[in-house]
Amino acid sequence: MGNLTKEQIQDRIREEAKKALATGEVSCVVGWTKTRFPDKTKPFFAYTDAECDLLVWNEYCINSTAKYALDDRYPEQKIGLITRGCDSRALNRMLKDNQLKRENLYIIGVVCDGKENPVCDGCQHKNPLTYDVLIGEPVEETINEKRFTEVEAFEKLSADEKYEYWAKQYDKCIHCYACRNACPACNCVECYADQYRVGWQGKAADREQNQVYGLTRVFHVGDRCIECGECERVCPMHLPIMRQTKKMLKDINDLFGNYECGLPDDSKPVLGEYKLEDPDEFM
Amino acid sequence: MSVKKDSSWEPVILAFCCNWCTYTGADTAGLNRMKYPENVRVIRVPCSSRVNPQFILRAFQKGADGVLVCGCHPGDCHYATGNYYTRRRFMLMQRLLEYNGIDPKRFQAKWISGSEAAKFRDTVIKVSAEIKALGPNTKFAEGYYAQNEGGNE
Amino acid sequence: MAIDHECSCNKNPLVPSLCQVIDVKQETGDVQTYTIQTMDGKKPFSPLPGQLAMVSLLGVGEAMFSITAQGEDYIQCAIKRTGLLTEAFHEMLPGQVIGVRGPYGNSFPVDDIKGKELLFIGGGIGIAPVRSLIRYCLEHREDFGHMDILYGARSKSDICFKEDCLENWSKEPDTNVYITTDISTEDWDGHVGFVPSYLEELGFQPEGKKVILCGPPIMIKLCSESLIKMGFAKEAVITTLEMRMKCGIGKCGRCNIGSKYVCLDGPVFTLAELDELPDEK
Amino acid sequence: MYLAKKDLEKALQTLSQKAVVFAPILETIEDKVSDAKTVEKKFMPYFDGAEVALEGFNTVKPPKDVLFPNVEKMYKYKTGAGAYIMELLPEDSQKIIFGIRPCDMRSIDSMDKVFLTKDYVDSYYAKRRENVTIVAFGCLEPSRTCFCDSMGLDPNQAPTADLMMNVAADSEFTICNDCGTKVLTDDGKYILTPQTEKGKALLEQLKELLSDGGESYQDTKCSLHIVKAENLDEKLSKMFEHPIWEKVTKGCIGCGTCTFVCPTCYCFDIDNENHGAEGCKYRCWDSCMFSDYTRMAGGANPRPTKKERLRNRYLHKLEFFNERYGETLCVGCGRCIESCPAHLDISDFIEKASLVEIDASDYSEANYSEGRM
Amino acid sequence: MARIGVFICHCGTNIASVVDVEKVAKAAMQMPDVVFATDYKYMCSEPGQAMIKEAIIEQKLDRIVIASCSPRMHELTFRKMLKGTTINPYMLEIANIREQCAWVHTDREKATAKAIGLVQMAVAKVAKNKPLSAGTIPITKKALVIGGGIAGIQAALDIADCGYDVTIVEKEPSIGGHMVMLDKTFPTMDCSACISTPKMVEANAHPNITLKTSCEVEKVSGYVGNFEVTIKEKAKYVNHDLCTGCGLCQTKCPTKVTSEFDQGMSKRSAIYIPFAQAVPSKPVIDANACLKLKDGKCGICEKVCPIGAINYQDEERFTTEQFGAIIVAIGYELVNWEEMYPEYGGGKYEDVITGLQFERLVNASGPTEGHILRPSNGKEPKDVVIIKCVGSRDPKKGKSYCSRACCMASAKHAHQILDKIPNSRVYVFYMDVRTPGKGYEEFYDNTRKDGAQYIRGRVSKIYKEGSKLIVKGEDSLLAKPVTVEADLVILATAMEPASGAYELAGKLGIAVDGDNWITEAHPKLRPVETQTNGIYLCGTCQGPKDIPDTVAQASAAAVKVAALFSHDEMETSPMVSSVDPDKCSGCGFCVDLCPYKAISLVEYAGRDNGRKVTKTVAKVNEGLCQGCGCCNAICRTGCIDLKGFTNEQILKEVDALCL
Repeated sequence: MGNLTKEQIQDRIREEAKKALATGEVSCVVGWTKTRFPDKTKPFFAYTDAECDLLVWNEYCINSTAKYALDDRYPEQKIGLITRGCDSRALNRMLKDNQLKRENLYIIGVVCDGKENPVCDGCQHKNPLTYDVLIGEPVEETINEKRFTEVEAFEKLSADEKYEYWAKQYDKCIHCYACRNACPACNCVECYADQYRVGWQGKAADREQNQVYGLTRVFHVGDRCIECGECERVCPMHLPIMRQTKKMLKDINDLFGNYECGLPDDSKPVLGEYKLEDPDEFM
Repeated sequence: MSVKKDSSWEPVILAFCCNWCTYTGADTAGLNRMKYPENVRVIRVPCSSRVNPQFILRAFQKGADGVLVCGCHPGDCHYATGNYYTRRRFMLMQRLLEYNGIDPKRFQAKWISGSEAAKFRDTVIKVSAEIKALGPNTKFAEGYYAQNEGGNE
Repeated sequence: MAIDHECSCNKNPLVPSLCQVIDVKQETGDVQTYTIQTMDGKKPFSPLPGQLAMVSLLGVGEAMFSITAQGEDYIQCAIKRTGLLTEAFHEMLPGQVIGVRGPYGNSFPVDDIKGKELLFIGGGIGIAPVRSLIRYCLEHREDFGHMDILYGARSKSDICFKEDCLENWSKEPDTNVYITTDISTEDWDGHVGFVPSYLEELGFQPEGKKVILCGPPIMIKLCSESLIKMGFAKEAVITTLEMRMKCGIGKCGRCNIGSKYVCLDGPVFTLAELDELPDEK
Repeated sequence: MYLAKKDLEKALQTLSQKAVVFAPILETIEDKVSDAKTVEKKFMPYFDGAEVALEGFNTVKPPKDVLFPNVEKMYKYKTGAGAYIMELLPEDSQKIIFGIRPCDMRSIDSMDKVFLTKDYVDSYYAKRRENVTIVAFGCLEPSRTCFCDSMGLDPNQAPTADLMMNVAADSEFTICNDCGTKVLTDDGKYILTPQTEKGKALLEQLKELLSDGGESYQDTKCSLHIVKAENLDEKLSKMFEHPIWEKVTKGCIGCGTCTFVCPTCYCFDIDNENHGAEGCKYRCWDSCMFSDYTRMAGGANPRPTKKERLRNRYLHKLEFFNERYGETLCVGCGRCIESCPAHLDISDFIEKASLVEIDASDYSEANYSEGRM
Repeated sequence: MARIGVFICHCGTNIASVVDVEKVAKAAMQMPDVVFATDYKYMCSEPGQAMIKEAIIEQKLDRIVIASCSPRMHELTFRKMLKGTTINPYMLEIANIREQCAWVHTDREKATAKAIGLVQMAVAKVAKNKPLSAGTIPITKKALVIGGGIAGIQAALDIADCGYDVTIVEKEPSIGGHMVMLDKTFPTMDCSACISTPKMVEANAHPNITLKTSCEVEKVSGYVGNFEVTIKEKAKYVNHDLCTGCGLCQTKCPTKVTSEFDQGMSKRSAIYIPFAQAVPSKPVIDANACLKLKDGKCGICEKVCPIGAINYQDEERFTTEQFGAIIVAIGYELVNWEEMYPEYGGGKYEDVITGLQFERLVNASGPTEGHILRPSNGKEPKDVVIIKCVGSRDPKKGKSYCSRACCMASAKHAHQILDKIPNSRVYVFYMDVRTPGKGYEEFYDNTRKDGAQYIRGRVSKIYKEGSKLIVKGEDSLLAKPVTVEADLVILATAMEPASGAYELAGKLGIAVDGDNWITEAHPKLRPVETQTNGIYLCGTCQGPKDIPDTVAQASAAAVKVAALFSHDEMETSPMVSSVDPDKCSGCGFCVDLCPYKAISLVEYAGRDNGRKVTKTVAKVNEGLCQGCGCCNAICRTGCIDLKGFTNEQILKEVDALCL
């Protein structure tokens, strides 16, 4: 965060947003604005200078801005995005998946100072990794020693305990697909779950369907998860969704070597490549 | 065939077998009149890499008691590299299922070549016995028949 | 809470009754007409012209179709192949058991148009609902004035209900039939051109005339413009709408345009009524 | 008539003998790997030892599924040889919804209108509705997102409930340790007022636990007071193409959260589940926020983006339903405001729509953001 | 809805003795969409097929299930049968109730239940089958042969003789490969050069053959019938269009370097024709040796060239050409024995040579004009040791496989030494003597009669004592150590794949085994095809072999190519993947995954939010796709689907089996 206060960052965000709009190349800047509740902000699209002055920066700016870039995959003008570390990893993920073109984005990076969001405690990359302009001094990256402790503890439970736990969780699920719609790794044009004719799954929300959806989701995003925690944050029923995804990430790390998504490297999703020397348990 | 829980219970085990190795191996087992339990049913796929993990979830959801995925040995894939992806996919799958309370024995993968008829038979015998010992899969299976009578709720 | 059972159908409106397809007729490459009867050989119900039936292919799905004709002991639906479900419908052969519920929707305002001259305009499969009304009018020929039928299809082979369109109707008293095709083919010596332009070419007089207009959205749009140019009042132009429907009884929510449900309040609307609705067609 | 708070459990037990009693119950899910256990308040069948929480905030999910379950089997069928269709109606068992809030009661009124009027009566809903008795509970402390009184409701009164239940006017309150909200002290009492024959019958069952007298507490006010134009529905009917839609729908992520937590959302989908030649047709909740909701067989979609979809949702709540049934479909329960992942706020929209000029060619958030928050 | 007919085969008593076929047929009638079910003694027989055809007409069937033997057995038979009916050949599924039911079970009741289950699965699948038709793709009737050794030459000649154009790409300046280096060929002892050089000349002269020497394959795209190959032509610095091959430059060149052709046993100039009979017989400049190219000095060749064919500015050139088929004939190399066997001196003793070096030594056009002389002192050796299996059959130090040709080559060498050097003694250390070929055993016998001493055992050490090489080994038959004082040691070194085989296989999208030998499609039945349609192989790139086998394989590969070229277009398998471009998000995951490089990202006019846009989506090249379905399982949207094994079909199969 360097030496900027929250207010200073907010001022810089407004300033940079106005600058971006002034170039005429950027149609709007996506950030956050206040709501009627002091502890909630909402995603906000500033099109004018006056609207730029409504952009805010505080510890409640928790919604990811990155996914909004997918609303218009073929924009006529650039889209400006205020991005924190997690947002920029999300953007990297989408750029790598050919979902966005870098030239369509104007990225205002902000070194994140942590939010009122439990997932931020384990954040390893508070610095934006991709940006056009950066606000704040990059801070030292941290390693989250506890990245998989919860998963490890859960693995130790008995099969029935595990099942019981998840069954109760999935009983709560209401099939709202907020986890999917918020996830930066979910970028299908039409989700498999919406293809009722093919019959991947039914539309009814019952435990089995929810389990199938939950596990399928893990498989679909597991090797692309940037660990932003949006899925869990948006879940209206408070399902511990990250606990599933992290299991896959942990196994990937254990089996195929260190793996983290959304970094600006050229690694491919784990399920899209192989090594001859991968462990083999199926002999 | 909705009778699932009485004493004569036989598990339903699905085996996804690649056309070039394991399906051939299963045919060879037939040619050699090897005997194995009836409860394993083979679904033929071109390559083990065709098997989408969602098929396995679906099988459990629809009441399968066990699922096997079989293909060529790594390096012998008819399509050169398919089974390397299979290997990654299903190692993760097995662990994820276990994490959700499903015994890893219920989902297994095995490399069985076209000439390994005996291995096919032995695998089927072993998996069948293991799943029989585990009993019916209740954890993922939908309760279609249970709910069917008496309308809703 | 005591519930006053005022259901118009006197039974569970969401459960279809078993019926069978007794005849399948290939109209065009992708349209088939099905003649439907109850299992004991009766008419499933007596629809008014323009009404809809929910046809259910058990185990596959159900969809709403306009009833294109009815007889003593049958109703007919014409189905165009557009997706997976209709593809499954197209595999039906006589003897196929299906579920049918209905009739749904309002109908063409038969009383309003009584005594009037009528201009029917249909395009493609859009002739299906119009046909039910044409047949009604022909059955009650003395109640209606002069009738003009304008129908357009892509080519000759795409003309639905060929017997009616190309032969029967033109033989009816005081009835003119105009057929046009979008493209010229060797087997077609009639008019070639799109319906809206043919309409302008024919130049009907608006006085005392009601128009029944059905077809693809773009055709409806262009024809409406032409009709208004020709001096027709919006109240005099009657058309039908299409939306995705599930329940058919105005409950499930999806077929609304504004506060109207197409399945219940429609599918028949006048242009004047449509003007009142949000532009979401 | 009043019921002492200490007798509440007995009352529920009594009622449970003749009916399934759905009451707001705290359900705890233990997490064996961390201390964080989750406590969820939801309407579920009462059982001995259940932790009933009448007071406190309303449930995350409304009790609408008692009448309109998430998944409801409609009929069984068999294809091919020996084809049949067999209607599956809900069982004829009595249910009581106990402790529903005025907003949720109003939402049931709306659902009654949908499912029981306008030519067709929905047999499934009707069957359930007949067998349900509703005991409403006047709110004590609304949550911060509650704005039912702005929508014309009274958080103290549910006039259409079979039985109205309020705390006594002379009640004393404490602050609950767990939820931090105002609750009745243990020696408090609930005033019961029957409003229908069903309600009277219920009181009859409880008569041994009841005592005469007592005034009911009627002073609860909503926490959120919003500006709402008198004739908002009419105004909105002229705003279909208004630029406001572009802006207010931008943040939406297109999930179904608002729909599924909404007490008045009643849209459903119909699908089938096959088992060989047999199968059943069921209906399940659907959301107009989903892209496949209106997508037609050929792929065309009259509501292609979230702008059209969210507009339809808001207008359905605030305009279309009024036009069709004469009342607003938003009851001001505030659930969607609390749950929305993108922190969209229908009350915020109501205010803005009430304030904007109908024929404005431009809409800027900046003009409407001050003086309201 | 579908109208399915189910036909249960008794297979005589093969199925019917264990499975109650009538009961299966009865049960099938209850399955969804089944309108007809029956059983019959032999479905594959003519009356059986006639019955099916009749039922198709009478019952208006639109798809059928046949419960019989394995689909691997008769699927094609029944598809062919359907060709003559109203049903598309792909509206068929086979329930395997013989190999996977009747033959492996004994309990009649359970086996019948399983058979019903299998039929149920097939019925569920077939209901979702779609008519498929094989597409056709045009064929470019021009073959590319990679490698100009005897395999490549033979294949090229055979194809060319069928009237098709062939291009041979050879990385060396001359074609000929290893065979022209050899002196004699076993067992007939014909002069190797005498039989191979005419072939080289013929190839050069053949109107249908284009030789591209000093060339390598850079890039391959496309698919059977339509390969697009980029060929890199290395800089030769000599304009071969002008050059007459007079050889003057070669004689005047002041720089001398080791000759590759003579296996390092002689020198050549920096501008050189690799060997006397080289084809083309025109020189190239070795840029690593040439003084002009290295330092800008010299330039003599340019001065002496009477027609100005020398061009020091010459550069690599890339050309792209279309080919319909490719034959891989890149041959072998000898293992680097020096590294593998330091105990044999690791290359520091001049008189320890490889068999190939011996070939040059004994060859009349070789460095010694055919006299067998010790490289160290030019004297005739008297005691010669031949060590076999140097690098072969030695998984610890070398390769695990047998190099096949060396037993005979060693026998030949022994024979040549005994023949050319009177009173010489030849000791052959061997592990086994393998002579499986016509006249081979007789040749070996004769060599022993000539006096070659065969000692069974490995040589453990070679060292020098004075001018002699002391060869220590063990006679494992007598179980006692053996020491031979030798003048010359010849190592029968193992063959290994040519360097670059792995990379080339990658470019071609074909497989190699663990040793980098190129893998044939089937070891028995498709020995000259690779797994990629339209790419064939022959000669030692597939595995060690001798000349007769190589030539036989070359002709076999040529026939495959000629068979392909005998059609103007070819049918493609319709069971390939296809993409629904409207659903595809263009993530490109499948592109990298495809082992056949059959998927690429293309532009597509689609819609986004109801607006027309140009999207990037995946597209399958149906000519390249082999139908493995690997891409299907990785596509999260499920928008790439394998025809004949669609997601919907497999899901239905799963559902049906779980009933």
